[in-house]
Amino acid sequence: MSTKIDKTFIRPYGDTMNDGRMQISFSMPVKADESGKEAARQLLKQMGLDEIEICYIADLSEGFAHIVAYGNTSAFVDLTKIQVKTVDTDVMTMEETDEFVEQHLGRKITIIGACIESDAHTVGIDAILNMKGYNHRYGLERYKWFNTVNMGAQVLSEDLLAKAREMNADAILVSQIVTQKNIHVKNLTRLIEMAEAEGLRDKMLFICGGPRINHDLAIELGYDAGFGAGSYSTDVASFIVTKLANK
Amino acid sequence: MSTKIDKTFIRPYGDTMNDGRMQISFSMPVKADESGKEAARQLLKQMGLDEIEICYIADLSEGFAHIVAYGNTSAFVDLTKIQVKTVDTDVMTMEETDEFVEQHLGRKITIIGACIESDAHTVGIDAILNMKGYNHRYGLERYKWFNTVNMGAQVLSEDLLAKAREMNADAILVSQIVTQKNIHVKNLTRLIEMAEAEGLRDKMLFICGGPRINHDLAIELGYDAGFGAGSYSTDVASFIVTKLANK
Amino acid sequence: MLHLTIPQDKIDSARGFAKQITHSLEELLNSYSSVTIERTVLRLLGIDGALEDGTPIPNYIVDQLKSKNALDKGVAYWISNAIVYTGLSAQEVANSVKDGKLELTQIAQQPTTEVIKVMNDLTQKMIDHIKQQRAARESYFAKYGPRNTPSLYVIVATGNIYEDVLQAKAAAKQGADIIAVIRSTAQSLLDYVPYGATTEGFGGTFATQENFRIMRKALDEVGAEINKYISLTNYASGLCMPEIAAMGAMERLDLMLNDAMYGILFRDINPQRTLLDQYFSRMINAVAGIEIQTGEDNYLTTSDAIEKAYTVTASQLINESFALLSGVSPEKMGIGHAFEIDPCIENSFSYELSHALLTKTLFPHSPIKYMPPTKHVTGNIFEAYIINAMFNMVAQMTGQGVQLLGMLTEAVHTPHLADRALAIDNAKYVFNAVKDFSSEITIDKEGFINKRAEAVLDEAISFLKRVAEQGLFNALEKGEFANIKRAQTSGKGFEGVFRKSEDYINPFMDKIKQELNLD
Amino acid sequence: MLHLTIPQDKIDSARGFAKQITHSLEELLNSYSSVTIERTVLRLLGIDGALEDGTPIPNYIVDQLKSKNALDKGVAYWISNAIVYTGLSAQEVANSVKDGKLELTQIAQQPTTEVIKVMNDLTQKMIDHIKQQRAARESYFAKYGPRNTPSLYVIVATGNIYEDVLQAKAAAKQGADIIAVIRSTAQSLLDYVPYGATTEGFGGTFATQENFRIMRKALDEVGAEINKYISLTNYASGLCMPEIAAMGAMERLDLMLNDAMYGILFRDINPQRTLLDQYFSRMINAVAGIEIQTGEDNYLTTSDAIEKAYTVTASQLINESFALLSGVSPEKMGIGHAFEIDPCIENSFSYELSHALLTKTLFPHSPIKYMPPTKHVTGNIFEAYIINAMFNMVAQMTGQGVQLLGMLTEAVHTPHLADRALAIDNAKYVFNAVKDFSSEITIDKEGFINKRAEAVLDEAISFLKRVAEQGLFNALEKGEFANIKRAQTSGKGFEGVFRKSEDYINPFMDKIKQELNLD
Ligand code: B12
Ligand code: B12
Ligand SMILES: Cc1ncc(COP(=O)(O)O)c(C=O)c1O
Ligand SMILES: Cc1ncc(COP(=O)(O)O)c(C=O)c1O
Repeated sequence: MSTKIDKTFIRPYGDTMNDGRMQISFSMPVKADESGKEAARQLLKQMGLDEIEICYIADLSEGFAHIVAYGNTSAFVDLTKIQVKTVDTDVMTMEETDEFVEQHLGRKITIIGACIESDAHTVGIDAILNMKGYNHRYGLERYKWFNTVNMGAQVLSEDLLAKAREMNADAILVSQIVTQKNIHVKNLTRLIEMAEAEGLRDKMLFICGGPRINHDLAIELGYDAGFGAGSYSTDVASFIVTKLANK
Repeated sequence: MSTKIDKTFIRPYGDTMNDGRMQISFSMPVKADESGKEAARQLLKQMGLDEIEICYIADLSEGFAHIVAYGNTSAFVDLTKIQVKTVDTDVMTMEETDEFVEQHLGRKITIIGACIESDAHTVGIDAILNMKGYNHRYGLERYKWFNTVNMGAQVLSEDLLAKAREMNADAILVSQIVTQKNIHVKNLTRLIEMAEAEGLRDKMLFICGGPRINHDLAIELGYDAGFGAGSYSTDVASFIVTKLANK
Repeated sequence: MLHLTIPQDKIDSARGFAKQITHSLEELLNSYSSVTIERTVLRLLGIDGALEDGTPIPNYIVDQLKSKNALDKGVAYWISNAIVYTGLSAQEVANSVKDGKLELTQIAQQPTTEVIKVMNDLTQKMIDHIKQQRAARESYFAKYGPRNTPSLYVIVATGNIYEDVLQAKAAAKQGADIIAVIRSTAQSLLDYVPYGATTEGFGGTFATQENFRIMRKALDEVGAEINKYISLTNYASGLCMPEIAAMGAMERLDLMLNDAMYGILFRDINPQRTLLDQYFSRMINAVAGIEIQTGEDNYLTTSDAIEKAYTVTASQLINESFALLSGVSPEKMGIGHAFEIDPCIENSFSYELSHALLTKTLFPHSPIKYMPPTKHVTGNIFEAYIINAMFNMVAQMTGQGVQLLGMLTEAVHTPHLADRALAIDNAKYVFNAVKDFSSEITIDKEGFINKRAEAVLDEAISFLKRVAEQGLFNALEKGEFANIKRAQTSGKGFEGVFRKSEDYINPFMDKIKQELNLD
Repeated sequence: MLHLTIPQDKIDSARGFAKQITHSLEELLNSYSSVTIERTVLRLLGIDGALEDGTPIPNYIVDQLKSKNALDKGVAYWISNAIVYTGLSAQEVANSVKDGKLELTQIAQQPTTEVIKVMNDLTQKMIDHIKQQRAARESYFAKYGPRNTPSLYVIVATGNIYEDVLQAKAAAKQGADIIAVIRSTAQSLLDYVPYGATTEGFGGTFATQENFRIMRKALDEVGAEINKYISLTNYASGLCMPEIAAMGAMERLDLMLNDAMYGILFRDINPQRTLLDQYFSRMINAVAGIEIQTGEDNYLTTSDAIEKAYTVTASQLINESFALLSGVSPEKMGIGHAFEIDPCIENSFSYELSHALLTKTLFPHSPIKYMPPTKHVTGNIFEAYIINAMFNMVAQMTGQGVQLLGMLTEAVHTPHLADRALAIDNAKYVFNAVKDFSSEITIDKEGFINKRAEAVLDEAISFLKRVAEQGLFNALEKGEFANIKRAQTSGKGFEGVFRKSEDYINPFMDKIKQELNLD
């Protein structure tokens, strides 16, 4: 590249460093004509975009139009100031994890997983828990030193906590896939508040996951860790055993 | 729709009135990980977006990542304040136009077309001028009461103006397709300045066209009219004869 | 011509096992009824409305009769008896019950012939209304021309019926043939149908009769504007299957998602309850001329689409066989299938084509319902858009009947206005581009596509055979289906199943059977 | 197997007329040379550099010799004579000329054998270098494995060679097989090759030898990182055709856009000049093992792709015939074609498939160069993305050699970083999804696809026949090609064409002809 990147001043890159070029698509209650294009242009201008090009406008009928545009943003970010919390335990294979538990904990650990409250999407949590696993990583059920219970879909927080208490769980794994109207935040908050009220919060690890979950959000909600899209059983297993060993 | 649209306060519409939802895609010199997502989020936040969802991030290598995101803008537009200049002559068919010329002008009118300066894209101007026309509208060459000359590609402004003077043209049609680095603005400005210097500007209509041209821009650049993507011969022919008749 | 070469005896054998499976349930289907079936009868008699707390009147009445151990005669008798006694209309009787002014089981037994007459008149009246709706649909199609094949099917799912209307109208104008109002999630599990227009839902809009009416009206209006009949669909599924079917029949819905086994497997609804409910709901759909659609896609969103392809085939054959029992004609069976193979798989297109062709081969008269890629769709909206193009291509090439358009934002949110328009544009472009392509090509008999289809059928046959041998309930109990274990007497709604008494009457079932020439 | 059934005699007859057209030009090709050819000889002798004002030294020398009426002997003689006389190297001689210290025509005639020896040595040296580059390419392919089919070809076009490098490296890592550095617009019309690294261009980056070198180095580096040989291409086209070919040969470019007629028709370059230049440039490409690519897409970006399909076929056959005259082997002829049918056309996919198969049928050994949809691409980037998917599908199904990836932003801007990545992802997904699809299907001989291909060939045959009968120059003059009239003695660069004298020498052409076993 012709110039070295200045990490304190970063903009989108179209074909020249920091040109700020972005593609935007949206619909609006405007006519699919010059006036609609102008409305779109003004909106984008307000958002700090420049060199705005409305490259497509189509009538969606019922008074709406679909717009595709390009523009250059004047916003920028300072990469040196970006801080994100991420799970930073080393990832071990299933065999390594089992060995780790044997050596450092010397007892089977108990994991309870569930897709809680209104959410019925089990594919994600199953990918983490089921024998079969996901993308060539076996699920926690296959770990010799893990005692894994998968409670399935739409499990009420109270039922999950009751089970956890009954089985003296080491870690609770919660999945939340649906995010409409921030329902995942509501559900996850409900669980953690109940756990606190019942004095269970500090007795076990609380871990959540789902396509719109990240570690940052999980911490913010009071969980020990969060795992997003593309997580594997190995990631979460390594985290659990490392944390338990350090306790 | 559940609510009547308030034209003074319009936002993008995802699936609820004025939810402000937009899709954005861009690349940036960031890692395709949580830190990259966070950088993207901060950038979008600066642009006034809320409820930001980074739904895709992919490594483009060489230190770049591609990001697709959704977010809600707080910007809005007042549709009642939008003013755009548009060509407002009624559109006539070829036959009607010919008849109009016969009746109102009583003489053949002369049109000279060209794709000027560095631009070699003739398909657009040909669509307007050639016999064959475009999308079932014949080009101006087929109009009985028009005397049409198509000078082709990469015509220098000086040559175009010389021809116009020689033929005593009624209208000049200029095409500009390439817009990189605003070259079209530069070329169109050059032509109109030369025409003024030579005293030709008010002797004939100056009309421009191209995918990124609109009437507003044309007026701003000192032209009589501008025609954008999807224009037809009928649009421009009607404009020319109406203007000439009103002169 | 694109077609598979599959030995007919294999097809016959698969179908034979499916028939064996469903026909062994005839005793159940004839001897039992359910609370939903009775609520349906109430609705068909013309009873609607809800209590202050939202409990629908049909639920209130059925629950009351049940608590009096009077349900096994069937609600029709009690209502008709009350009508004869009071001289009120069915709705008035129901309102009186609701208001505590009338107790059905306390009313003296009226002369049987009079009761039967009232019952038959009301039945005939409703059947006439339903047939009138059917005729109306047919005359719309006659006037505007038949539905496109594949039809463009899009969903609206805002939760607010009025917002749904806006989006449905826009979609219709953009070219959609069928509008589906996606239900608020887990409506399957509600043992009642909510009442009235609704403006809040979760991931969808409640299926209510008023919502049906509002949308039907809007689509008829837009249809008149654009000279096209816009079909409407919803879900006759879950604990209220036949009730929703009845509402659809009354309000002229045109298609209904109506799977025989979905509730059992994917909603843990009691197997007997589900089978009884689907039996009656499908009869209603049949007499109303409503196209049913089955839900085989569900097998593939939870399991691997290649490995479990045979479960789709097996389910299709079972669904078909059940549908025949209810008098649904093959032309009205929208057998389900889905394009859910991992796009990273080599030759994924050939696999999909093979599976889609197998469905078409097995159900040549079916307006096959083809579900879009969803599971492997990621937040890369551009990638999603081209995978949807491949899906559209397979549909046009294999002559699928109803194309449930994939959304480029599948992994992000329920469809936005522009997403839907882009989906329609995608399908229109692809359908047109490959319009007659399949009529020009032939598939190698010894090639992968043909062999693959045959292999899937083979697997389905051995699966169906195993199920037929042990019986459907035992197979369900052992987790043969989708690896999910379901016991005959557990699951939601089992308490709503009851054995009919000797003098049980369901005048609608009787009448419809007659209409459809069943048994 | 997907293949057409076309009578072989039709194919032979088409090829026969093309041969007739090109072979009638042998007198021209043997008796004339051009200023570019001479500048090429200077470059091959090892002369490079530019004057203060940017005029390249090769231009300066040729212009000087021309002004002295000394060019018809060929530059090689004058330079070799000066070397013998001065004892300097070729570059030193050239520098002296530039500095006005030496006047080539003023130098006394040196002993012929010595002059010839110097000339032959320099020639051999350069040919050795070029063959070494060829061997290097071959050993890279041997080491890393052959190029993919279809190859993924993407362009970089920032105007700045360093920014191009960044984007080319990223593209290579994303999966591109071939990088094209698009030239600054209308470089075709420059009668010189700019000198040195350039950082400003218009719609592309100037083709200069230094830019070639910079990009080659970057791609070799990235190739070593990812264990893959990344091919590089540029345009040997316009007024400097053979010079650019020579630069490419020296700097190990791997492919060259190199059309026999493009300059004449689409750049109004004099026909004789163009044909002479392409003749020599293709010889250089041939000896360097560089794959040439032809530019038939240009016929379709200006005219209707269905109506004018036959012009593509005709041009392909003429290009092939000219290429054979220059010793290019069929495996190195990237015959051009384009996916440019209006997407609104019914069965557009079948049309495209038919045309693409026709090209493949006519040129079974060619690594066919397949150009993407451009003309009908609008600002709807989503639509563009799926049309590109269809294009990718046709390519994989018909076994095209080099896939010039379509960009979703084709109607908006020259490709951005993410656009290119999405284009690569698109191709990878589609190629993999339909990997072996075409091996399983057969086309109906009597169907539209086969008939359409035959019809296009028929039209091409009658067109070629007409051209053969009147001769190429007459046909050009009458506007037979692309409706554009070109006279034999007008057009740009005609002044640069000259008749060779009796004692004219071009040692490179002689040597290459020998190498390639020509005449
Ligand atoms: C399959 C599916 C279904 C199936 C679910 C079957 C099942 N048994 O799970 C069925 C058909 C039942 C279904 C129903 C519905 N669905 Co759904 N569904 C999907 C779909 C297509 C795929 C989800 C999936 O399986 N992904 C694959 C898995 C492997 O990925 P994952 O879940 O992200 O899991 C990974 C990570 O997130 C992480 N992870 C997840 N959980 C956990 C937990 C822990 C502890 C850890 C460590 C990691 C972890 O690890 C996993 C592996 O890497 C998505 C769209 C999509 N393409 O994403 C819509 C989607 C999620 N569904 C949606 C909706 C709206 C619904 C319904 C409400 C529709 C309706 N009105 O009926 C219902 C709701 C049901 C309910 N109550 O929850 C929306 C959600 C919108 C939103 N953002 O809120 C989506 C996005 C589709 C859409 N565009 O509308 N759905
Ligand atoms: C065909 C084409 C070419 C052909 C042109 C052949 C020819 N004889 O015209 C060739 C191959 C030669 C070519 C070359 C180049 N092209 Co070009 N080309 C295109 C392409 C694919 C289509 C343009 C087209 O014909 N559209 C169809 C016509 C009918 O539409 P239209 O031009 O918009 O015209 C309509 C209206 O705008 C209006 N109109 C237009 N003119 C006028 C005039 C008047 C008076 C009126 C009333 C109306 C009017 O009416 C017409 C009918 O509705 C576009 C991409 C695209 N899909 O748009 C790229 C594109 C325009 N080209 C581009 C580039 C960069 C180039 C080159 C610089 C590439 C290079 N490095 O060599 C060269 C430049 C040549 C030059 N000096 O101008 C870029 C421009 C980027 C930008 N925004 O600036 C584009 C967008 C492609 C891209 N993404 O990179 N190109
Ligand atoms: C057959 C069938 N019924 C119903 C539904 C959804 O409704 P619910 O969430 O109410 O079960 C689906 C969802 O895909 C289905 O396939
Ligand atoms: C054969 C050929 N040469 C050259 C070019 C472009 O180069 P220029 O603008 O310098 O003519 C093209 C463009 O498409 C082409 O097809």
